[in-house]
Amino acid sequence: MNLVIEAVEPQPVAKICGEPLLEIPQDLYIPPDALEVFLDTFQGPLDLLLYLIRKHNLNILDIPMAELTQQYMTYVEMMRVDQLELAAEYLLMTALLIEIKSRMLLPNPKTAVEEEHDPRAELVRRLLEYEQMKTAALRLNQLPQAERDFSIIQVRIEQKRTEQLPHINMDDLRNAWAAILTRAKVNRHHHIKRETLSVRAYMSQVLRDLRGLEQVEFYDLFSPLATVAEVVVTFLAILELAKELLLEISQSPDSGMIYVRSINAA
Amino acid sequence: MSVRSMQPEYSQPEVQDSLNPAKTRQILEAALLTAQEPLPVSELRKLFNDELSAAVLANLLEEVREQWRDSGIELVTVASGWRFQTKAEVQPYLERLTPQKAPRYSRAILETLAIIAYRQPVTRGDIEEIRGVGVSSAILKTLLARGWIEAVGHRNVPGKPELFATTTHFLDDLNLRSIEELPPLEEMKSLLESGGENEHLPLEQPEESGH
Amino acid sequence: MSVRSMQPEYSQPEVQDSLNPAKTRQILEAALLTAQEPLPVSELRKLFNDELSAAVLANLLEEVREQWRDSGIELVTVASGWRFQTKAEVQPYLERLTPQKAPRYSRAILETLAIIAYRQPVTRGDIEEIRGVGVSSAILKTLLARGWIEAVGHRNVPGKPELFATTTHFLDDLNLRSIEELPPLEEMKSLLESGGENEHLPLEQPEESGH
Repeated sequence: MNLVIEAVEPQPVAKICGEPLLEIPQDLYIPPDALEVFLDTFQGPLDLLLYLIRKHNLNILDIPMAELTQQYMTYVEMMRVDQLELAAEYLLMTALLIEIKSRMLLPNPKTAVEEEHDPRAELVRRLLEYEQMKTAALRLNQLPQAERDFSIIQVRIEQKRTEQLPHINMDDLRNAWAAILTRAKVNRHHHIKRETLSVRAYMSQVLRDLRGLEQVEFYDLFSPLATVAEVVVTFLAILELAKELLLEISQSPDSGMIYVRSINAA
Repeated sequence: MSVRSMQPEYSQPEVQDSLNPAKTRQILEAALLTAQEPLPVSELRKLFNDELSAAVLANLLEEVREQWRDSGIELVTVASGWRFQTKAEVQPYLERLTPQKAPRYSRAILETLAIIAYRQPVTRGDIEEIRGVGVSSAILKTLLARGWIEAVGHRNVPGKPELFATTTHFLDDLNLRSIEELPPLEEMKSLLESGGENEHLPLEQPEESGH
Repeated sequence: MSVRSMQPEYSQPEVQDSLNPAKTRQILEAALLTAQEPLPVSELRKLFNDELSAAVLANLLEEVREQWRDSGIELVTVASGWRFQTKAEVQPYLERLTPQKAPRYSRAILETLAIIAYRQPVTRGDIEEIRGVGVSSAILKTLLARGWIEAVGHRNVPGKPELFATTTHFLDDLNLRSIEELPPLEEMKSLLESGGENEHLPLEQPEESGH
């Protein structure tokens, strides 16, 4: 029921507030004032048992059960104040160990079924699994970790977003036009003239050509590279523009030259 | 598995304080690239336990700035200190990673545009006549600003109203080679008159003689 | 109603798409330096309107990585993509600027994390079963808040306990590309015949059996 100084291994078991703890609970007994240390050092009964087995080559079979139970009960009592759950877990472990011990002590009936059911097997499996995870946790903690071991770079994006303009496609125009037509059909008084689009486009083009000029000679409005169809459409566009009073066509009485003049230039 | 073997943590490299200029620049650079806020020189000096003077740091910062000159990121000084930021030239590319929902034009704008496209050249009065409602200046301004329409002349009537037409830029933006590539009006009329929405009807529909 | 095939939507005119390799690297670099999260190649391709193949980008990324080799920062691949981060060697200096240190996790948290990582998906009960002690809500909350674990479902048993798994963010934060890159689980030494097999311990131990 005492703490024993380990002479063989002078390395500290754990550090408490920077002070090395050289003493280990060799017989599972933890004195009251070391309770906190005990709770800090071990994660639970599995951890403690694992420690005892690995550290002291303790055979599960050879754990002194009566003494152990008594000692466990003592600190279970102490833990009950604010570590009730943990106390229960240690208690459970004690019960388990006692159960194993007692089963091992019973005469072995030597049946096949019993052989497969070594009472220690389940505890050993749990201890090994826990030990494996405990080791894995250690390895995990050794991996480089963001913020602790390196920082992630994020440079500021300075500019505000460029404003995005709406996109449209032909369908949008088609639908818009269809909507206008539908309304026009309802209001019969709106008559929409039928004309080939190319004439309208050429009308705009002729106006552009005239922009800023006093007047242009009629023939100059026709591109020398124009196809017959283009010449016809251009001609129609000029006539349409004249009809809509958008330009004036005049002929010089002297030369017979025909001039085209944009109205707004006047 | 002893208890104490749980203690060691990932071993951090020791800070060794004999730094050559290259290493110093590296640390400065790393600090500026990871900082959330601009870092004043006083703060940057802490990186080196205040062992480097402000003047030395200023020189090093200039060197860092120089080194980054040919990249998409630049080191700048703002009121509260030094920081890295993107250059304007990479901005359009970076925006592709966070696409915005495309804004849409109102029906009024689309109809106005359709009328100008199909009936050009037209005055504002023409558009109002066809749409049956007034056309706000804002609508025309939007289309003018976008470079999709332009004034190509004036009609010789009182007030000399401007005549609007679509531009080459408009054709480019719609991937059209010429205005004739817009859906022809006749077809739409026939569709409308054949009962409206049935888009699968063949083209040989009753005449549009009514119009 | 398709008179002719609809043209593709118009593409942003601001970006001029004939890029030389140097400019391409600059854009890649700027995107990676400014990104909030690691960028997968699929995302990086968007920078160039998907005009560069994944293979071409992989080459460019390798070049960028190479260019930064001698600096305080490095380009790495993690689970969710590529990112720049500082090298471990400069971290001690950067810590001088930040008063609060990154969290160091307790054994209880680390063991819980390890069990979730290696045994996922697991319930709180599974974790308690393995550790042999209760798992406090605070432990799970810490890991959830860090974004390292998440609830991925419920086990179909009474009480429908939540099932926890690790996240991509966890892999990212540990510089891992996949869960398979975690350190492999170690085979533990047998416990039952410990006297005979434990070669690390001196032979004069058996005394303890006298208890």
